[in-house]
Amino acid sequence: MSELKQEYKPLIVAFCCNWCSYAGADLAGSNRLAYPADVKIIRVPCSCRVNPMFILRAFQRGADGVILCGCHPGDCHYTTGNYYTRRRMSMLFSMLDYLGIERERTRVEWVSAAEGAKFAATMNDFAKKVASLGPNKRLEDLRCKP
Amino acid sequence: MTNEQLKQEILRISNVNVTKCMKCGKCTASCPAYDEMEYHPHQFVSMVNNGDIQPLLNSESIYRCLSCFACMERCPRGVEPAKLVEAVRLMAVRKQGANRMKAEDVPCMLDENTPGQLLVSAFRKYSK
Amino acid sequence: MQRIGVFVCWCGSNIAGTVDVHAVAEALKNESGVVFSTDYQYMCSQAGQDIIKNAIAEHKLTGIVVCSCSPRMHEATFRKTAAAAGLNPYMVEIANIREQCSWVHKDMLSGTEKAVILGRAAIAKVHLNAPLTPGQSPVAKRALVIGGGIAGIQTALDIADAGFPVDIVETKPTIGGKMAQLDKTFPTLDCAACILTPKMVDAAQNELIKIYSYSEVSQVSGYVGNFDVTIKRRARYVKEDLCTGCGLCTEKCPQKKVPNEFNLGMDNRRAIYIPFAQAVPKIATIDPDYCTMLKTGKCGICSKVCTAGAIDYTAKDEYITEKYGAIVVATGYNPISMEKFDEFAYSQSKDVITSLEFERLTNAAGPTAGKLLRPSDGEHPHKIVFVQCVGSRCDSCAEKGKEYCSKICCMYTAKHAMLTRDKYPDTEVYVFYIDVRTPGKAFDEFYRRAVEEYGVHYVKGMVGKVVPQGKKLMVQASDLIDGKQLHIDADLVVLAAAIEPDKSARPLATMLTASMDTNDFFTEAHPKLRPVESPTAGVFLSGACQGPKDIPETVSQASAAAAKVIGLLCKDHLTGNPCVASANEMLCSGCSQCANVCPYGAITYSEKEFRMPNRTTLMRRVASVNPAVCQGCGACTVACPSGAMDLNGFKNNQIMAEVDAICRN
Amino acid sequence: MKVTYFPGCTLKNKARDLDEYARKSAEALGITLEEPETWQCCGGVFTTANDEVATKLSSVRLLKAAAEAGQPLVTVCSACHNVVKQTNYAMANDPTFADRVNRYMAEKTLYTGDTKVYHYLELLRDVVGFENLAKAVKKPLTGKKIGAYYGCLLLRPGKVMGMDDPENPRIIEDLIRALGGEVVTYARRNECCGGYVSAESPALAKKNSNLIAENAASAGAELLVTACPLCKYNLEKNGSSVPVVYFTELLAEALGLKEDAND
Repeated sequence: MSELKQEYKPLIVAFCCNWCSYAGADLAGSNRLAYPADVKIIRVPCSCRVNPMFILRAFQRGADGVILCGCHPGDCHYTTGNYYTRRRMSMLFSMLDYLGIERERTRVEWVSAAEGAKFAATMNDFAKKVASLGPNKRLEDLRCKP
Repeated sequence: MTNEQLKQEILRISNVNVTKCMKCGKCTASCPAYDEMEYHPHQFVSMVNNGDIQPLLNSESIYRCLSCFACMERCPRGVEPAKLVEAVRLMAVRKQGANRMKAEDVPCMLDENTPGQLLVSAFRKYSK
Repeated sequence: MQRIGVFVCWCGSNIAGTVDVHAVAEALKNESGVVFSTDYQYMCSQAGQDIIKNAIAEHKLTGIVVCSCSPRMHEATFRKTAAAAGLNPYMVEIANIREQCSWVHKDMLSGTEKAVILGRAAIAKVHLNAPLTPGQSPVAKRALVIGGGIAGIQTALDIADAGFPVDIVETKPTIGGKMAQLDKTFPTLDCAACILTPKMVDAAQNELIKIYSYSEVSQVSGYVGNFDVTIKRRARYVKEDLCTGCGLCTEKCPQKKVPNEFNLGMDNRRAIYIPFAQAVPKIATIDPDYCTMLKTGKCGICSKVCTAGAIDYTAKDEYITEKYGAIVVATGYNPISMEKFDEFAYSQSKDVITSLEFERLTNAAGPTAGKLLRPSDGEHPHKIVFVQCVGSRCDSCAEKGKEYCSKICCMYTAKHAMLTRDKYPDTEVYVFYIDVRTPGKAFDEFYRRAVEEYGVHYVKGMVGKVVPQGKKLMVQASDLIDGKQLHIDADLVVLAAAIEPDKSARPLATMLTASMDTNDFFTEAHPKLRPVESPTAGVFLSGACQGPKDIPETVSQASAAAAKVIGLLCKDHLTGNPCVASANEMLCSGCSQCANVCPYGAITYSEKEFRMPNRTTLMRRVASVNPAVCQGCGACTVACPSGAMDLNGFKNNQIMAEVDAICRN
Repeated sequence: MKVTYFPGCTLKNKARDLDEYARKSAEALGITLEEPETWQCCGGVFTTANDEVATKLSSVRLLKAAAEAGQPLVTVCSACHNVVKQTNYAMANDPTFADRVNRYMAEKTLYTGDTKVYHYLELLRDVVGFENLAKAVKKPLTGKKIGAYYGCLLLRPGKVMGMDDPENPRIIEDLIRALGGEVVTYARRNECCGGYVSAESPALAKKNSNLIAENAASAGAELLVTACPLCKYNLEKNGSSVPVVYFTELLAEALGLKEDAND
C-alpha cells in the first residue's frame, strides 16, 4: 500500500502565455533547471486566452492540478490581458473553493521570459503541493476514463 | 516593552504608515511650534520607524505640538505626522499618574477672558 | 480525417540523451490519423527538412507534427518547410520535447513518457487545424503627426527625410511647442530658440511636410495603414495664403489687453497676434474671444491696414479628411496648476512664479527682454528661492499632485540657479530639494558646477509656507542636514511645478483606441522593448505624451518613432497574423462583451440580415473582427458568453483537444 | 428651514457674542436654530488615536440626536465643528470604530454617520447662498478693510472638513464681500494661533499670534474676523494690533441687527 502511494504521480496541466511564461519555461530548459515530468505545458497566446472551461475540462479529465502562468502585471504583451486573467481566475477559484476543490490545486503565477529559475521553482513547489493533496476525485468524470 | 513592541503600539494607535515618508521635511518646514520642539515632525516619523519611541516619550516635544494639522495637510505622501505625536503623547499620559495637567494647576492659568474651550482642550490633550 | 506525419528530432543528444526518440516515433504511429512517423538526428537541417518535404508529397500529408525544440526556436522554419512542399504552413504543430522535456528531466523513462504525451497533444491539435491565410491590407503612404512641438517636428522631419509625406496638426497658431518658450537648454546651455527655430523653418520649407496650425484632430477611423482622419481647421479669420506676416495689424489693433499666453500671461498682446517673431507659419490669428469686430461688429482696423487683404471676419471652421498609414502622437505636456498648492502663495503674490514663467522672465524675447525682474514691481531680486518637486512624487492619498517624478525639474532648476548666479552674482540663490536626480549624460557634472562653481545654496529640505509680507516673501523651510527651520526673506520664489500630459491627450486616446495609464500618459506597446509604439497598431508615441522627458530624450524618441513609421510606410502591403479572432455570426448575440475587453478596438458591430424559416428575414446585430487590427490575444473569446468568438490557431476545441490528450493516461 | 444647533460650552459664557449674533442672524435669514434640550461638551479636541472611543461619544450622541430630529447639525465654534465633523467622518468611514461606538452606546438604533454637519459659514454659503445674503444686507460694511482669520481647526484636515481649500480658503472672504466689506487676504490666515498650548507655553502662543497679526496688519487689515473663541483669545491676549471680532457679529451688524442688541 505504501509502495502504491509512492507510485502516485500527479497530473498537472500548465497553461503558459507565449510571450513571457512559455519563454520562461524555455529558459528553465536552457538552464537545465529540473522540475517533475508530471507538468505538461499548453501554449496559449496570452493568459487571457484561457477559458475557465479549459481548467474545468482538465479536472474533469483527471488532472490533479492546473496552473496558469502569464506575464507580470503591467508587462502583458497585449497590455491588459493578464488583468482579465487575474479577475476571471479569482472568480473561478472561489467557485472551485465553493465546490470543495482544494485551493492548492489551482494557481496563477506571473513568470517573465527572464525568470527560468522562478518557473522551475514554481513548478517544483506546485507539483509538491498537488502531490501532497493526492488524486483529484471530486471533479473527475469517470465516464471520461477509457 | 521592546522597541519593536513600542513601535507597533504607536502604529496601532495612530494608524499611520510611516514607510510612505520620502524624507522631504515639508512637515517640519510647516510646523509652527518648531522652535519649542526638541524632536520635529519628520523626526517623529523616522524615529517611530526605527523604534526609537523612548526618547520621544521622554521629550517635552509631545506637549508642544499644537495639533494644528499643518504637517498632515501639507505632507505630499499622506503620512500624517501629527497622528504620531498624538499617539506618543497618549502613550505617555495614559500611564497611571502621568497626567500632565492637574485641576489645581488651572487657577494660575486663568485670566478673565480665558475661554472654556482652552481648558477643555488642554485637559483632553494633557490628561487622562 | 487528417493524414498526419510525425517527425521526432534527436537534436543530436540534446533530446535523444533523455528521450527514447525511436520509442516516441513508434508510440505516436498508433495515434489516430497518423500515417507516417519517423525520427532523425537534426530535423531542422536541410536533410531533415527534406525528409519532411518528401513525406508530405509521398504520404499526401495534410498535417504534420514535429517533436523537437521550442516552437519559439524553429516553428517558423518548419512552417516554411511545409509551405515549400505545398502544405499550408499553419498545418504544422510543434511538440516541445527539448526545453520542456529532455532538458528538464533526468531519467529516460519519464522523459520518453512525457514526450509521447506532448506529441499526442500536438497530434490532437493538428486534427482540428485549418489552413490559414494571412490577410493583406494596403498602406496609405502618408503619416500624421499630432502635435508640433520639438517631438512632432523631429518626427516629421525624419519621416519626410525618408521620402514620405507628413502632416503636422498643431492646436496653437504656431509650431514650436514648449521648447520655443524656453531660454537656454541644459546641460550645454545653448539657446533653445537658436537650435529650435532652424528646425521649425526646415519643417515649413520641406515640400513633404504640411503644417495644419490652429487645427485639431476631430475624428479618427480605420486601422494601421488605413486611417481616415478628420482635421478641424479652426477659423483664424486670416487667409493663410494671403497673409505675409508683416505684423502691421498686430501693431494697430486697438484691443491691447489680451493676456499673452506665450509669455504665460505676464504681459499682454493684441486681439490679432503672431505668437512670437519666429512663429511658423508666420501668419496672424484673430482671437475671437477678444476681437471687438467679431464680438460687436464695430472696428475692422486690422482689415483696413492689411495691404494683402488677408483679413476675413466671416471665416468658419473647416473640416478636411485625409488618409494616413501611420499616426504619431506628440501632444506633449503642461505644468500642473498651482491652485491647490497655495501654501506657496502662488495665487497671493506675483513674485511666486513657476519655472516656466521663470524661463520667460529670463528669455531675451520675454516680457522683460531677458532682464530678471520681479513681476510685481520690476525690481531686481536679490534673493531667490527655488522649490523642487511641487506636485511631483505625491502619494495618491494626498489627493493633490502626481505620483510620478517629473524628471526634468532637477536639471532645469540647476540651470536656472546657475544662470542667475552667472548673470547676477549679487543674487543669493537657494534650492530646496528632496533628492537631486541627474541621470543623464553630463547631468550630474552640470548640477555640481551649479553648487561648486556658482555657489548655489542647495538645501536638503522643503518649503512649508511662503508668506508675502511687504515687499518680501517670507519663506519658512526645513534644512534637514543642519536640523534647522529656516526663515528666508526672499524676493522671488520659483516653483518647479510637476508636469502632466496635455489635456487634449485623453480625448485623442479615445479616438485612436490607444491606451493610457492612470496619469493620462500614453502607454507603450512594451515598456522596455517597444517604447515608441502604442499597443494599437499604426499608432506611435513621440515625446512627453508617453512620460516626462527632457529635450535630448524627446528628440531620440521622436526619431525612433519616425524610424518605426518609415518601416511601416515602406511596405506596400501589410501581412497580418492569421491567428486572429473571428466571430461566428450564427451564435453572436451582439452583446458587446468582446468589444469591451478588446485592447485594440478591433471589434465592430453591424446589423445583418439573416434568413429565417418561411422566407422571413431577421435583422440582428453581430460582431465582426478587423483582422488587420486584431493582435490575437484571445481576451474576447473568453468574454463571449455565447461561444461565438474564437481564435484562429488557438481555437477552443483545439486547446480542449490538447487538454484531453494530456489527461488521457 | 429648521436645523439642530449646537452652541458648545464656550458660547455659553466667554463667547456669548458668537452665539447671540448667530441666533439673531439666523432668525433674520429665515433659519430656525433648534438647540437640543440637553447636550454635552463636543469633546474639546478630536483625538486622532484609533483606539479611543469614550472621548468621542458625546459628539456621537449629538450627531445621533440631530439624525433623530431629521435635521442637519449646525455648529459655530471652530473647535466644536472640528470635533463633530471628524467624529462624524470616522463614524461614516471607519466601520471598526463605528461598531465599537455603537456597541458601547448600546442604543436601540445604530448611528453610521448620516447626519449632515454644517459650520454656520457653510450654512450661509450652501443653504442661504452668499448672493441671497448680500441682498439681505441692510448696513453694508462699506470701506472696512477686513481680513479673515481661519486658524487651523476650521479647515484641517482638509479631506475631513471638506469646507474649503485648506491652503487658499475663501469662504470667510466671500462672506465679507457679501456683507459689503473690503477683503484683505494675507498668507498666515490659516496658520495656528497657538491653540491650547497657550496653557503651557504662553510664549509660543504669543509668537504665533504676533506673526499672524503682523502679517494681517502689513496687508492692510483693519479688522480680523474669526469663528474660534480660542483664536480670538490668543490674538487679543497677545496684543494684536488689529481688533478681532466674531464673524457672526459682523454678520449681525450688516443685517442691521446689532443696534437692536444694544438697545
